[in-house]
Amino acid sequence: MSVNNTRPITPELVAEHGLNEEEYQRIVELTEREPTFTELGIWSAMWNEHCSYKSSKKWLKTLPTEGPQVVYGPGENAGVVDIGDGDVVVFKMESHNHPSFIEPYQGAATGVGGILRDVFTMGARPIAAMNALRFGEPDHPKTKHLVSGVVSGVGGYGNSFGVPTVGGEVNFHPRYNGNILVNAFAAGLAKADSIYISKAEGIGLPVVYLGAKTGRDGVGGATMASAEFDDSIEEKRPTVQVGDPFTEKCLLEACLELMATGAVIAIQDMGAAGLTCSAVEMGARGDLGVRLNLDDVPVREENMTAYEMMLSESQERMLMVLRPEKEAEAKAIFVKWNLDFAIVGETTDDLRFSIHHQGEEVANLPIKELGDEAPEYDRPWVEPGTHSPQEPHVFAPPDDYSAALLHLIGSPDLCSRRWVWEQYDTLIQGNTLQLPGGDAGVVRVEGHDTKALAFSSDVTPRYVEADAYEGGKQAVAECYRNLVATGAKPLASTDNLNFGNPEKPEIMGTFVAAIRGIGEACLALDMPIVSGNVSLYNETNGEAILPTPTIGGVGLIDDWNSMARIGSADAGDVLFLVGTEATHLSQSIYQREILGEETGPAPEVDLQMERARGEFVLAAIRSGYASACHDISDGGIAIALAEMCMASGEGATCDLAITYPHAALFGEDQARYIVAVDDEWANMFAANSEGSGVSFERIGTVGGDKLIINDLVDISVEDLKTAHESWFPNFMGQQQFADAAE
Amino acid sequence: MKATVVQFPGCNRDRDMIAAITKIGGIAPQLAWHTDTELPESDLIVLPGGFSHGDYLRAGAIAARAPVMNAVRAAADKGVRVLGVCNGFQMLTEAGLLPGSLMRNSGLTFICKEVILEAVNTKNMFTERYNKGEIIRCPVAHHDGNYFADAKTLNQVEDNGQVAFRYAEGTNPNGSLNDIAGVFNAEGNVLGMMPHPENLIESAHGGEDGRRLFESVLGVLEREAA
Amino acid sequence: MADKEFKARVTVTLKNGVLDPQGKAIEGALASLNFGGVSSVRQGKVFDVNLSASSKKAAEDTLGDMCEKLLANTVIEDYAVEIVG
Amino acid sequence: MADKEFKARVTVTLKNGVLDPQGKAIEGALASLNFGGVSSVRQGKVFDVNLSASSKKAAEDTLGDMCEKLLANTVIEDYAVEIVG
Ligand SMILES: Nc1ncnc2c1ncn2[C@@H]1O[C@H](COP(=O)(O)OP(=O)(O)O)[C@@H](O)[C@H]1O
Ligand SMILES: [Mg+2]
Repeated sequence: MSVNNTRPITPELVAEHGLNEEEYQRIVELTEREPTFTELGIWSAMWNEHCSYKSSKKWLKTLPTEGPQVVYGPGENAGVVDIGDGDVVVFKMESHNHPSFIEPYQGAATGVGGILRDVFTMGARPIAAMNALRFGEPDHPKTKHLVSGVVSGVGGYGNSFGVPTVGGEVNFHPRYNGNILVNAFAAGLAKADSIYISKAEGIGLPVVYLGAKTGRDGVGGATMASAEFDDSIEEKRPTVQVGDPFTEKCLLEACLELMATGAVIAIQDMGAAGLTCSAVEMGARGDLGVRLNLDDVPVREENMTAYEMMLSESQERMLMVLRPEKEAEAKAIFVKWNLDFAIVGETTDDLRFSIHHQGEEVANLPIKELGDEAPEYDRPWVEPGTHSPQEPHVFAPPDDYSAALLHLIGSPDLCSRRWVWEQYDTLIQGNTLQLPGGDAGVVRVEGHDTKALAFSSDVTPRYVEADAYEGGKQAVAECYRNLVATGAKPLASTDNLNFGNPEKPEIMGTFVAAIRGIGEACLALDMPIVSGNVSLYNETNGEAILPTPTIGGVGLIDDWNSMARIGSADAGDVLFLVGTEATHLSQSIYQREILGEETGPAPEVDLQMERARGEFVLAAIRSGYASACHDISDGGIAIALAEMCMASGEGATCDLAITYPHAALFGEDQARYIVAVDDEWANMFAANSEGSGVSFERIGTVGGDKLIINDLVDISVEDLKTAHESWFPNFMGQQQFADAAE
Repeated sequence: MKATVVQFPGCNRDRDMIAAITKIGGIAPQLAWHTDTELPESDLIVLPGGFSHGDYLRAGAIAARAPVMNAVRAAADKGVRVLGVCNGFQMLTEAGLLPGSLMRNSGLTFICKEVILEAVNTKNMFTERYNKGEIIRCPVAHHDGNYFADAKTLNQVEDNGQVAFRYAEGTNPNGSLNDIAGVFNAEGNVLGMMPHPENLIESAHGGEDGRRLFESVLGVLEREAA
Repeated sequence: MADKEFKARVTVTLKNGVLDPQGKAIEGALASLNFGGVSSVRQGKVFDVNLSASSKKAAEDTLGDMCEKLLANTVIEDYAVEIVG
Repeated sequence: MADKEFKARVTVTLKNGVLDPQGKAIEGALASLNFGGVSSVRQGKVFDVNLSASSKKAAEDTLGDMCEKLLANTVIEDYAVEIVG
């Protein structure tokens, strides 16, 4: 079981470490000799896709990452954005896809744990979490088990840790049958003048290990996370990482206390390839060497080798460079919280990463090269093909519009996610202003009378599949819209780019085009990307997932008293459509659910129009005209109206301008909102819309107990609710029993 | 009037509780740590919600055996008011300060949502600002809130008027026997409840039904002090 | 006298009559997986404890004490102690 | 042949090396309750199952199957089946 450092380096061993021949040659060159076994492990950990971004770096560099609001962009543990009054919001999103497929509860739980750690490593107290989940088709034999495990894992960790989960996504599609996606987002609040980063400074300073003990958890995990799945996955199972949210909560409190003492020079959480990545990062960033003595690393298993300690992915651990004069004070804090605190090394001036174990130097590598000279690939890619537009008349209309709407509102992708989010603590911390179920989750800024932050996570993978460039734009645009719909000014975003095997030019082409779309949209909508994560090789038996670049957005509400909600419309309010009649049915939920097809182009996003309408809606909400607001996305205006009715418990009577009824009701044209306006303000609102040049239409009034749209739809709100609320519990009903033993 | 909030590692609604007491009572509560062997002089001791010690072994079990609990017990014996919410309720049953125990929710999952409560016994310093039989809103957020007591204990609890709150008919979220959401000890100075009144005390929370619980206990104590 | 190392297994089970939501749910799950013939399932806990004590008897006594004080909630649970090595 | 009733105990324990946060927390709690000499605690589950089967062997096979399919998470847990009555 334990492997000796003298294990000979064979071509097979190199390949097992996910390194190709060329990469290995480069390693020998940089090591200036054949690496030892431990060194090979270290190189492979630093150079795998997950840590090095070797396939994606070239393209990530093209994303807009700056703006006056951005304090720290990509490169740190999380992005940092100024929200005024000396406060900053710190956030990031990260995937835990492969581990969650293997062990859904622990995989999802440790995914949540990892992202929370990224946020509090920077000195921020986590205040909100989201989770973007994609599962295979509902009927696939594994789906229920995965949904059940992932949801309870997300909740199990976040609830115990004590962060409100205020949003997320759940989608089902056969292309995720063998490779689910679990993207976890966390945001924290900090003071602008007490942010901590990983760059070490000073020579001969103690390097301190904090938190939980090291076991053999996930040894080789980072390598696995970047490897394509095949049917032998069952055998390849490494030791699964088990999350301990209790220890993480103690670690949070201990770290924040520690930071307040001024003892911390640099700090870095141990994520993928734990000790290796964190130590190299601190040293390489600070132009320092690091010398570690593994005999001092707290371990929970016997006879751990240097290789295992360096690659272990045990959770709830941190590495820090400490001000030596503060050692006693710092240690006392960790003793109080019953966590490990051990000096395991020091910073040096030789730019070497030197590892000692049992009296032997088991690794001695150039630290800058480890950190910065990972191979960077310009992978071949082909421009994705496009689809020609399809006019509405090529799509069959439904026999019965009411029945179609009921069917859609109760379909797997559009039904209520209450079953999911009621398993998450959405209220803890006492600051939640908007729960899941609306457009964005909203949380008060503690210590401030009126400010709040809004959070949304979005992407429509079927659009990205149809047109990666437009789909990339759309993901950002929808996120922007969801924030705006609450009255938040979008501030910045994070991304989690989930794709298949980048060595396939078509996949790489999708990746490149999606990034181009995302970049353009972020620029146009002023939502710079401040952090993110790339997850490639999401394939099983050669079939890739739908390209899924998840966007997590954060917006600022100046005064939550004038915020809008999806369900705050009152009887008598006038309903306005901001935007124009829909015509785009290609790739719509209508097409998929009613016609059983997914064809044609994605809807186009006009970024100028998106911004103009968004700013108009935002101004209307902020000046108090809008009593309720909702963006129009999946399923079109009929779904959006139904969602508003269900949320407010009011009916509505609408008379839409209609050319093609099915397209008008279910078309998924972009940049559109529904705004409910108190009757008294309706004329004012209309005048303002005209003045600002934004297209709008007065479409109806709120009231009654039915949703009526022209002579097409006539359904009671009660029936809508029943259809909307029942799919998920019915689907999962049996599974609750099946996972009882866990 | 002096309130003390006891903190345990893994508690996470302590901050919510501190905020509620501060906002409603006008002054911040004193804080105690699980290893303390003595408590500051207090009129009200609060055991907050969360996952003390991760809720490992059994919810609240390890916390119930912390050194500070001896001081809590001594204070309760002297008649000091003790309020345990959620994890605090679990600790109080584990410590034997309240009857019964809290088992895994019947649906087996964690559940966070608003429920409807009936104020059952309102002749008590914790609940006197509610009307008997009044229906109030209150959020729950727990994994182990399924109240259980053997038949004899349950009868005693019912007969002595120790039921403080019940989940209103048809809204029992966790399978609790007799829809019990909160119970007093026989003397009436210790209250444990699963729902979180501290999370529904201001307009930002979308309602204030939880507020009167704090107003009751803090108000009564003020009067006594006067 | 020098202490010896013992390996013990402590089993904690719910008392008769105490509701067991997990056991009930497992019964349902087994039925839905087509395992017929199961009339009841009750879920409990085991603790594998390594401890040193002066004698087997002393180890057993200590373990009993641990159950009373922590490992079992004796209002609802029974326990059994066994030295296995 | 008529089926017989069996009482079985299924024990599910964490595999070696898998982190056991519960066991670790219990170790800490025992120490603070002044139980010295405890070097490790690992927590597992037991299921007391009453079932009918044609033979002891058949009962054991069914229980093994139940473990694989439901009672144990074989990625991180081992199980043992014992017929006790
Ligand atoms: N996994 C999840 N966790 C928490 N909330 C979720 C989750 N999935 C969906 N939701 C919530 O359900 C609501 C509907 O989701 P979705 O249809 O994706 O919203 P939108 O169309 O506005 O992007 C949103 O409020 C969202 O935050
Ligand atoms: Mg929306």
